[in-house]
Amino acid sequence: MAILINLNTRLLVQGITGQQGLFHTRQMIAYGTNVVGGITPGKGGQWVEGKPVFDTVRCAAEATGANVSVIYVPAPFAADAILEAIDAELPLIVAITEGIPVRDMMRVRRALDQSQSRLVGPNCPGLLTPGQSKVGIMPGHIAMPGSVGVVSRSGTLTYEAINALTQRGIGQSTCVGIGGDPINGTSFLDVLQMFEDDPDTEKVVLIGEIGGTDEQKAAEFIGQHMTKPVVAFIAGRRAPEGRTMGHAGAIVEGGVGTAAEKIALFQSVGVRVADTPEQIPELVAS
Amino acid sequence: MAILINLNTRLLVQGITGQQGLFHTRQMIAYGTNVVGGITPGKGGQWVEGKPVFDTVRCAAEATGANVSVIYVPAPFAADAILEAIDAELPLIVAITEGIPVRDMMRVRRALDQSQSRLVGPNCPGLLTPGQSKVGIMPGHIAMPGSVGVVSRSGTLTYEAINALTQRGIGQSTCVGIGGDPINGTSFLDVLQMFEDDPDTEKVVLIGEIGGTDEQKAAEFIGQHMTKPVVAFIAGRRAPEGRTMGHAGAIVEGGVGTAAEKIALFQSVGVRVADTPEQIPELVAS
Amino acid sequence: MNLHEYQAKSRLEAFGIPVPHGQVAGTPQEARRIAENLGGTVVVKAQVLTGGRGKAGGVKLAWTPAEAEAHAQAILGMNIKGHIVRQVLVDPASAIKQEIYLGITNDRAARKPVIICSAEGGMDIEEVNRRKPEAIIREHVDPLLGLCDFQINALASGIELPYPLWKQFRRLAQALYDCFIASDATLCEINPLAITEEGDLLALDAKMSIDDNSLFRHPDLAALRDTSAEPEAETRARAANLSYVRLDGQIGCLVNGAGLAMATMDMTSLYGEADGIGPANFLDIGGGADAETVAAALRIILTDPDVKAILLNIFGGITRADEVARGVIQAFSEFESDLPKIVRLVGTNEEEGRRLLEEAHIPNIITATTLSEAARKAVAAVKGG
Amino acid sequence: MNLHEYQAKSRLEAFGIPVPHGQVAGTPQEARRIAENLGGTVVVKAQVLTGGRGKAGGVKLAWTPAEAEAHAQAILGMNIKGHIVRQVLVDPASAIKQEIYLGITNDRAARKPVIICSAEGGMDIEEVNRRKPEAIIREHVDPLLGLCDFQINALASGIELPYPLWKQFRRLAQALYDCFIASDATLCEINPLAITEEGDLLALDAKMSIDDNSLFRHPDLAALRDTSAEPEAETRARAANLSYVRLDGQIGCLVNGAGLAMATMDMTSLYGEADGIGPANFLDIGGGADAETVAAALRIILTDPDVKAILLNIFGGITRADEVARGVIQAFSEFESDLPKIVRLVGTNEEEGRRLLEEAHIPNIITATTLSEAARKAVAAVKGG
Repeated sequence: MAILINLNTRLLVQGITGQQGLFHTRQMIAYGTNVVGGITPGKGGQWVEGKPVFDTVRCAAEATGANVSVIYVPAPFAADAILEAIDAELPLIVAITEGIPVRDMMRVRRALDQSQSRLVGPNCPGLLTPGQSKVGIMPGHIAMPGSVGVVSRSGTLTYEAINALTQRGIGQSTCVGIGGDPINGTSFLDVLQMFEDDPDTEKVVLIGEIGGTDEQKAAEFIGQHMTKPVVAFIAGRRAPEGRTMGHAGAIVEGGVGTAAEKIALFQSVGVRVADTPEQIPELVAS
Repeated sequence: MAILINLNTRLLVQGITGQQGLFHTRQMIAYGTNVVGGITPGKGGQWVEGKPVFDTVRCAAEATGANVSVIYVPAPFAADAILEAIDAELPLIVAITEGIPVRDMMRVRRALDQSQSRLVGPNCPGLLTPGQSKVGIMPGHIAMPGSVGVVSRSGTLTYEAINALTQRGIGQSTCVGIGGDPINGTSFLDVLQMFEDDPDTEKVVLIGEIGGTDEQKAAEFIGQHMTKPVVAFIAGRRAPEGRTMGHAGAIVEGGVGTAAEKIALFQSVGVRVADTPEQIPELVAS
Repeated sequence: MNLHEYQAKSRLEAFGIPVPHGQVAGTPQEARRIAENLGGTVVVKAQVLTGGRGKAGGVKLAWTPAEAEAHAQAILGMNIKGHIVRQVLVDPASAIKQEIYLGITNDRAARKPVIICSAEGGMDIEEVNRRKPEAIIREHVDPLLGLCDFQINALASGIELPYPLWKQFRRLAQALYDCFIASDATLCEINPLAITEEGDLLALDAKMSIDDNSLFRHPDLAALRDTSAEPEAETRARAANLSYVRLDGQIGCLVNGAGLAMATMDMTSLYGEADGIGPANFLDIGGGADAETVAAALRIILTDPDVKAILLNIFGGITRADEVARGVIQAFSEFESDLPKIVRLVGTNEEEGRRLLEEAHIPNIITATTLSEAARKAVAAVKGG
Repeated sequence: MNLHEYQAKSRLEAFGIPVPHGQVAGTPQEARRIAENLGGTVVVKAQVLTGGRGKAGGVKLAWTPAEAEAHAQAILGMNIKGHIVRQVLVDPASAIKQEIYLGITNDRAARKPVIICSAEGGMDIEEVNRRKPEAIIREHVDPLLGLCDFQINALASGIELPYPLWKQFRRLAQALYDCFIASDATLCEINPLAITEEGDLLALDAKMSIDDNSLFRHPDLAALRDTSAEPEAETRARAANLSYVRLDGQIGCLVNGAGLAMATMDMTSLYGEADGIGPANFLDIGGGADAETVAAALRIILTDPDVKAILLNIFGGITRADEVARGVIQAFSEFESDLPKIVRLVGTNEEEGRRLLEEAHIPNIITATTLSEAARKAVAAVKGG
């Protein structure tokens, strides 16, 4: 079962002939993901790694019966690529691209609201259901199948957490990177609900950051609706106030969204918060 | 009961201080419609015919508990007025204004699709539930309460039909002018469904025109879903092909939407079609 | 409102679409001078607001300035489907590899603009649609999102446009959409859109129609209207905000509302056809017309020599019967007319309207209560007159 | 990226918003000449990318050109919150009846732009929000529909703007929104927006911030960036597409990913705080960084004299560990450095990366497996060094 992706995932790669797209298509295939084709406008008819390339998502989806698309298209063209996947009515779209302008994402978000598609990302590492399917850029070998759901706003920090779990022999049901951008497709809340509903998930690890209010909403949801135990880690405890730390999402706005505030909220609803990434598996196991 | 408007209608008038707005506000009040206020940006705080004027629909709706708005605003500002009524979440909006540019109505239509509001019009005479409420510009004295629902794309031709019915002693449940513009809020189909569901309506009169495909869809719906008898009249039997006859809607496009085609379709689903407006009550009565 | 080819092309160019740099001539001599300035082969093209000018001989290739002059001579003054040619466009001729079609119009049923593309350019797109519908690629545009690049890619892929042209094509299609939206157009069509021997895209011919309802915000476009080709009565009707179409009968109709005006035409045809009598026009004075508008409408009807009777059918809603009566009185105080005037005045303020008309004592007024009665009386008046 | 007041005002003016016609001076003499040309009273305003310049004495009224020169003399070179004033704007002073606030920014939670208006202009809007929140009127804008006139009416009504100004205000607010969207701004603020004694609206001061991610499509805006006020290392970091913030510790951090970079800072602080040791910087090389980017990052860290140890923490996903290793080798082949280098390299292509580093024999490399281990070793290296 797991959530979002599994052995039934039939994946399209938008931007399959680009450097990143090609590299990670190989990685995903090597992991066992069922990549059924790719899209690069103007390169329709070519073949990459034994997979057909199409000019448009609609043609690709019709020809392959794909149900997920992953986007490696550069930022200036990424919003258009997401809109194309929405237009082709793909149920799940995973946008890896970072640096998409806010204005573009506001438009995408409105189009999304009127569609049946779910977007994960952008600016995210994608999804990994260990042993079944990998969509995005997470290094597959650090994960192992199990029953802990992982959800994170961060990219590499997610790997850190997954790696720490695996090192301690704790496997994962699905790992979800929701991305660090201020406007994205899927929130902590969405994923927590899915984990709560997923029979294969027993516990959840949530990796948050300073800035924004997503963690606060997640804490509220956990307090009211989650029956499964949640362990959290929040990055940016020592960040100086008012400076942007890389992520568009990771800015402390006038006292809203500090690490201390988020940690306190999580603890108030029974979530145990780790001090170091290595502490996460200890809390999960205990 | 009737449909759309009744004794519980609490009406706002957008453009209440304009010439048309003021004239018809008086007419509506005289008919007994419960006009609860009006909107003219910049004239908030004034009073018209004993009704308070507001700067914005949101303020007006909050202050008065209105559930319907009627729009008499000139064409250049009418789309904005409809968008404002949608934004204020009024369940029913009736736009009388004619001559709204198509591009404006395409935007309005998309906003409407994402809302819970129903728009009747634009370029329509409005609604009349005889003896209860009148919203728009229909002359009230030509109607009488009864059980025939009237729906029409035309303005004055609707009055013709209502008048003919009343002259023969046949009353109406509700009269609905959906307007003749190519992009409007409510279709024949919507109103037919409402009449079919309305216990106060026993028979339906539909007034169509040449051009477009709304009558064809109505005929299909009647054939499949209507149990109540329908009488139709189609204007433009003698219109020369390819010339626009006034209404943006009333153009015969390459054989699509001729009167002959529409009449044949109606007859094929058991709708009796009148040759003259005066014949309508005869067919209804028989 | 339709634009001439040269007007449409100049507007497309303002949005960044490449067009041939021709000029418009009103005389053969001007055409010659333009051809001399352009050098090389030119095309001389009739500027008329109707299709089929190619078949009518309104488009000619000229290898020399003298030939251009001769062609202009032949084309200027030509009558193409009732339109007199008063100007020709002299364009440089281009070496062409392929002709494609690209157009945007509104899809009424979908309530959205639709962009249409076909590898079969240079001919009527309706004809292509009949003959080879699979050659036509369509993309509906969300009017709030605008035309997306992926949709243009779908067009390019669908017509198998050579890949090196895609970037140019994207820019051009976006420009066409921008022009369509910014102009409140109901049609923006490039046909043919040429792929030149040099591998560039070039809009060889263009059509644009503008939404009449939008002209209040486009004074620049409104100023482009060419009234020289249309009947004077239609020009005057538009100026007075009337919807007027001349027909070939004898009964001058003045009605409020398009539906009622059509029904009025239908009724006069129905009762008159046995005697060859019918409506002389479609005339809708619109909603909320005032006395001045009604007077303007009557003036137009009264200047039509074929009119033998006037049928005034007003069902007041937003239009008030008393205002209409005032207009009628005003018009007949200017024009003496003995024509029979069948007047049917019902609805809002009808009593006041009828009272005003009675007090004005206009000659030969015949009143009617129902539409059928009015139509029958009008037919009878023409027969009797 | 923030614009200077004079840059923001010139951009607003391009969109049709009335602004005072002042000019920028880099010297007191220039300021005097501008004041002479303008005539009358002028305001001399420090151009710095930080707030609070009024309180710092960076804004002064001058009744004569000589006074303008003297004020410019005093203001130029001033240090306002770490920003050195290098330019002053000399604006004509206006007679003002009322000052209001009008701004647009993105509401993250609502995922929409929000336009904010207040009758209490001329002061910090956050301050107004604390003191008198009901004085602030907000309208969220649907990014697909754009700002509607009715929303502007709601603002005008909410702040009780005198009715004769509504039309002007609608035009101005629409222009501000157009500017916000066309500039990919994250903030467009006019504060104060003055109502002059003549009854006109005039943007006396303006702030604009541009979405850095959008600069690829705004070369004109990107060219406005003033790097004179920021540390050179930040300018260089941006040029290399790095996210870099200088801090006051001793451990130079080079990490891929903002979250991991923050966690790395947190860990070095956690283990080092007892000894006063912490991160010298936040540095995220981003996703998919290549060898050249890594080298550029190391060069920036190596030129910081406070750095006593380097912590390289890479968890490869889209960034490939072998590419990072190549960057490290490239940087240290240019700069000889004896500093301890704690290297943690895991994830995509980690074996290849480790192999490359080993073969390069860079001096003083300390490897680590976990983040905590790396952080502890870095702290130990600084203590020991």
